[in-house]
Amino acid sequence: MTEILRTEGLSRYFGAVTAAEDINVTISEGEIVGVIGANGAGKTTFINMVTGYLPPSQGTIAFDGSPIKGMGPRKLMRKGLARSFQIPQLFLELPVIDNLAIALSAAEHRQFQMIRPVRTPERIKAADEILEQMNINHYRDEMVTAMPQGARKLLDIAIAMLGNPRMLLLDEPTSGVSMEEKYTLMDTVMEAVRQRGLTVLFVEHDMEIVQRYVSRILAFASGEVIKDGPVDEVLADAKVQELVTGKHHRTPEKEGDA
Amino acid sequence: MKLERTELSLIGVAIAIAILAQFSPNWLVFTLTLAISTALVVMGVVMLMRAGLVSFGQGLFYCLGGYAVGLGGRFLGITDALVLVGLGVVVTTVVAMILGLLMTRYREIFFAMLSLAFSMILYGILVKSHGLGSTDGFGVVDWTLLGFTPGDGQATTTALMLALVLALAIALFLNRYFKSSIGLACEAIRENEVRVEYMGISHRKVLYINYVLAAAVGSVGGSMTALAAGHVDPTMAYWTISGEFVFIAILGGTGHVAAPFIAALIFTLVRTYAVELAPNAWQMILGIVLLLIILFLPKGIWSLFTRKKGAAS
Amino acid sequence: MLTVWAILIDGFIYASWLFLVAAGLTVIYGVMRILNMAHGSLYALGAYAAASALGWYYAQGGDQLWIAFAIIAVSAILIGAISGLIIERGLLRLMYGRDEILMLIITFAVLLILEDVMKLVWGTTPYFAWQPYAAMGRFNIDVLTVSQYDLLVMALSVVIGLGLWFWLERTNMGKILRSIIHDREVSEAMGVNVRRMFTITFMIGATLGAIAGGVTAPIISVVPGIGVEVIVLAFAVVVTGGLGSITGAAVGAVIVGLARATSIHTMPELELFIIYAVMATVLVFRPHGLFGLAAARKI
Amino acid sequence: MTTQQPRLLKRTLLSVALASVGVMGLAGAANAQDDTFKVGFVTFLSGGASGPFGVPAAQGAEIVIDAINEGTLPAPYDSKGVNGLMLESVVVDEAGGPTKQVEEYRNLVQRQNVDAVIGYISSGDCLAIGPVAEEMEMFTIAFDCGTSRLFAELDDPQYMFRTGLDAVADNVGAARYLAETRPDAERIAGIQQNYAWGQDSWQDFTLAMEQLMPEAEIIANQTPQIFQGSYGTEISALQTERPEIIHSSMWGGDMESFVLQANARGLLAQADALLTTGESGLHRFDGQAPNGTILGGRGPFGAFMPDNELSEWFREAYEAEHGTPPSYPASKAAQAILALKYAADNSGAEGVPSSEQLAATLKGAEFPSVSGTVRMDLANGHQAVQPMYYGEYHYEDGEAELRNVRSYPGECVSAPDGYNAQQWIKEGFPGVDCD
Repeated sequence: MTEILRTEGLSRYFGAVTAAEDINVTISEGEIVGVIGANGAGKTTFINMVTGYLPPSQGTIAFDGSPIKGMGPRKLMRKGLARSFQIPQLFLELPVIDNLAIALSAAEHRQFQMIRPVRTPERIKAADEILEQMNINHYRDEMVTAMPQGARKLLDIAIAMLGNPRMLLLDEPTSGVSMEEKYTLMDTVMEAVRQRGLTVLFVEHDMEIVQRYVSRILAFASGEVIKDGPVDEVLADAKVQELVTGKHHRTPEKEGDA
Repeated sequence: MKLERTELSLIGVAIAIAILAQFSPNWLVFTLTLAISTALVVMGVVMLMRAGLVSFGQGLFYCLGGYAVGLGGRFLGITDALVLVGLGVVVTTVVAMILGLLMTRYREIFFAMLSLAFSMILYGILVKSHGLGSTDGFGVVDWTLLGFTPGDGQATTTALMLALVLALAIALFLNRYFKSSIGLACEAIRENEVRVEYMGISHRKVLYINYVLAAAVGSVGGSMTALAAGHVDPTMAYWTISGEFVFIAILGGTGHVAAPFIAALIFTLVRTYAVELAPNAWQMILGIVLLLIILFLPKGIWSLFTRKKGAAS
Repeated sequence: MLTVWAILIDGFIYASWLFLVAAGLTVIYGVMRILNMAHGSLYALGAYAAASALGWYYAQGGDQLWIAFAIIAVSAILIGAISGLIIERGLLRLMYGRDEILMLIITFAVLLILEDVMKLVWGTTPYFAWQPYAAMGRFNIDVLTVSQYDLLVMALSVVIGLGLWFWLERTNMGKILRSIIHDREVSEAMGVNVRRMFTITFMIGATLGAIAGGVTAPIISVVPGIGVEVIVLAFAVVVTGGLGSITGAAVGAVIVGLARATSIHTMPELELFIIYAVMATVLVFRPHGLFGLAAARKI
Repeated sequence: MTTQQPRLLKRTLLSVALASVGVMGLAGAANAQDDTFKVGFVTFLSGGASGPFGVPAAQGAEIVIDAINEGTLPAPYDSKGVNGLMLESVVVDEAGGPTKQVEEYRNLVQRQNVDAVIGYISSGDCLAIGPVAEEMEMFTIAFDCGTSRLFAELDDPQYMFRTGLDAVADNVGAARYLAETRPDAERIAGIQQNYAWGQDSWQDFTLAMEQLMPEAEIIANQTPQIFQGSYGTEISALQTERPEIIHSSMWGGDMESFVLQANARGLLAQADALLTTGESGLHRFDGQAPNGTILGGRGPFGAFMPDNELSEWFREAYEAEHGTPPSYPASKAAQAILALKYAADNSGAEGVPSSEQLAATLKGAEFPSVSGTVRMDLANGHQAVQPMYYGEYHYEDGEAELRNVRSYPGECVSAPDGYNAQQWIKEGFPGVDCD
């Protein structure tokens, strides 16, 4: 399998605070990797650095063999690196269809077109397809504000996938979603991912979800990767149990068990 | 190219106005010309508002357009109105392309204040230009239109026709622009810049293009005002004038390309009547009207003409 | 050398006046996120109230300086607090939660209304309450003279600045206000009566504006329109310093004051640009003003 | 908001808009009544110029208009009405800048159907209105604006008149007064509001000084912003230059504020102030200007009005109504109304005189006014020639008066036709007649 993402010595400091320290990770094409860790362990910082939102203090990042450090989200998206957000980043006051149409026009490099409407028949068709796949097609003409959290998460991920990425980073795709919905949501997402053959790295607190969908885990604590390996091996690790999962593979998390 | 309903209505209204103008008293024609010119500048404010930016300095471009007409006629000997308007657009575009590099870095109140600062700097330069009449300004030369010289009493109507044609062209363009990729990208930036970047769209570039276009549109408004009123002066760049444009933009709302025109006309009529009926309290009347609009029609007058679900709440 | 002294003295006198004018604006913005365009009208209201009260006092044959000062203080505080209360309770309260820019336009409407209200109440004839200013006397530095009234304004400005700092940093209410500034929703959830705090803040901000007008009244001829003239000035100072920061307003006032004095003494032709030039320059290098902080989006 | 409300509002708004356009259209078609003469009076009712200029002017005009309609003016204006017609005025606020004024002017002429327009304090407004008046062929009198460009830029005026002097006269007169009363002064400074009026005034004054007092040195000029109010820094800057004379064209509240501050700071003890519009503060300074401060009133207006029947009547009537003597803007407004009455009464028209008849009558006319006899001699009979007055402020026992008043005939302070004013001064006042 070919390597798609590699970080070496990646670190980030906020003043005296260390948010990420010496992260060395290599991910191969087609892998589905789970990222676990307590709050503040550096997971989101890691994603933010990889996707260009936060400049790293030290270290290097390579995507598809070429260095990408210093590139912003826009360039990285063009290279095939997309992400979703813990808090869905959507255009709340615009209809769902337009949220997708804008993404599609950007994917076509036609974001500066002034005369042609953004809602071309082709784009509407493509949007309808992904809405259907994500199972949120009934919100098509609603404002995003009318959507519940789970649907927003799906829309957020759908937008990320419209850029035809090769790798997708999902930041807590199930946070804020009720227990019952989580599996449906993840099933929908993972099905879409599989169809597109994407490499996925996702942050998740729920160990059952992690176990169910990933083949490999990165365990974060205090800004460092304390364990990297196959699911069973990582979850069995004493240090991971102590610092991340707790004894019963459960996180001391705010959502609890609905 | 197939025309959609809004476009047909816009063309229809323009033709109707052009016909009615032949039978209207001169003052109404003049007021209408000024209202249309004002609406063009307001259109620029609306373009920026759709991208989440509020300019308290759109008077800068209004004034540049006006002075281009004044100076072009006086020092370059240009008399053709279209060439003068074009000159304004060129000058304004150049200035906006330079300022835009800086302005697109700012948001919210800082954008508002910085745009105000640049407008006031132009005001200051013009006030200091004793040769251009300082605050008194100067008269615009008699102009022609494509070789036609408007005779006595025809100038007002000719100005209206020119304003109508230009405004119609701009309105048709903007109607499409607002629904285009870049138009929606502007709204997307207002909503969420982070997502826009993650979509692979440069928000700076989108804002930049939008800013320059808004400036050019504002310049046309300034040029038309100068051609109609026959006089330019630095007040055009003073911040209260820019404030008036924002006032009208909010009055109309950003929902539709026709909103600024309706708002500008209502604003002009309200002000004219207020000045006439209560010469000592017209500002108060304007203020109260504005408050009522904000209170009862938070999306502007245009929301009366739409029935979007939940839009009024 | 004389010019250097003159620049320093004039710069700081003007700066303290600017700070008085801008302080209320920045307090209201800091807590309430409202850029109050009607602040200039409150300044004018204070000036009119003080000038007409002083006029009445001197028409009665009064000649006590301290009573005159008491009259300025009482009339400005009364009119500032009352109009602040009316504007906040009667209007702004209905509009909370609207967009920042829309709030600005709302206060612009208030400005338009107040301009005419003042004209209806006080007419258009200038009010001229020169007595306290003249009575304070002056002292000389070579040919240069300094009005002792100006020094008093400077002292008042320092007192108000320190008072605001103490209020926000050292009192219980200041703590609550800072929590509101930091996160309105959270403090609301913790049981803070945000609305009451808003009323108090707006009244204090409005009163500060009125006081600035009140102490300026004896220096100038109070005419319609003086409010509009100070708004942009106050805005420029506050934006230069960083919106919502008291320290910022003070530093902004000093920078603008000194820059302006330097220009008037050395290049009077540039005076018209100087404030905008200072503001634009600061914003180019510090996009949120000297003491302003960028708010990051949560993702 | 319920759904009914917007629909109701929409309907109301639409009908209001339609109705108003309809009414306005009708109003445009309707003719004015035959037994009244309608005049538009444009003056500042809001903003900084309203208090010292705009409102007193409106009051002065109102008093004269009322007296005209009652027939209580002294001779030769003792007939009732103008040309037998009731005089009705429509007052419009001059605030808002030239573009808005052009719009209001058109409204006055075409919607309100006025028969004449009198107004304009701001020079910018005058310059913008001039060509429009000519285009619309409407008899128009500028009563106060002072720009010398008005008739320089208006080729062959037919309908535009000015019954006041231009600012050149103010400043040439000021220089003459200095040359006569303070011939030894060497260090001259100035402070002007930073806009056209201030710049023009200072330019004309310094040019005239070069001619009349070549020994004197112009050492500094401060240009504070209009309506700035506090002039502490400018006063310091002037003090460090140690002037003997300070020329200022500031007006209204700004002028009063400056005098108050400069006096309290001792600047006016170090130097004499010459205030070209100082007359409007004569009864307001309350001793806050030192005795000997030189005041001008833009001609024979306000306290400079010569004693004649008209001026005595006006002074009394104004004081009875408003409690203070009329200041110069009030007199100038009164003069413009009198000019209108003169033109109407002598037009020989039946009923409402046309603009052509009014213009033909006023052109080159000589008519009695509150300021003495006004000769419309310049700009081909469209611009008044009047003497310029300066005097010194004197305050004693609560009474203010003017002393050492000197007058300069019109030919002494105004450029003859065919001369650009600045050129005229630079060439050493060719054709000047000061006797």
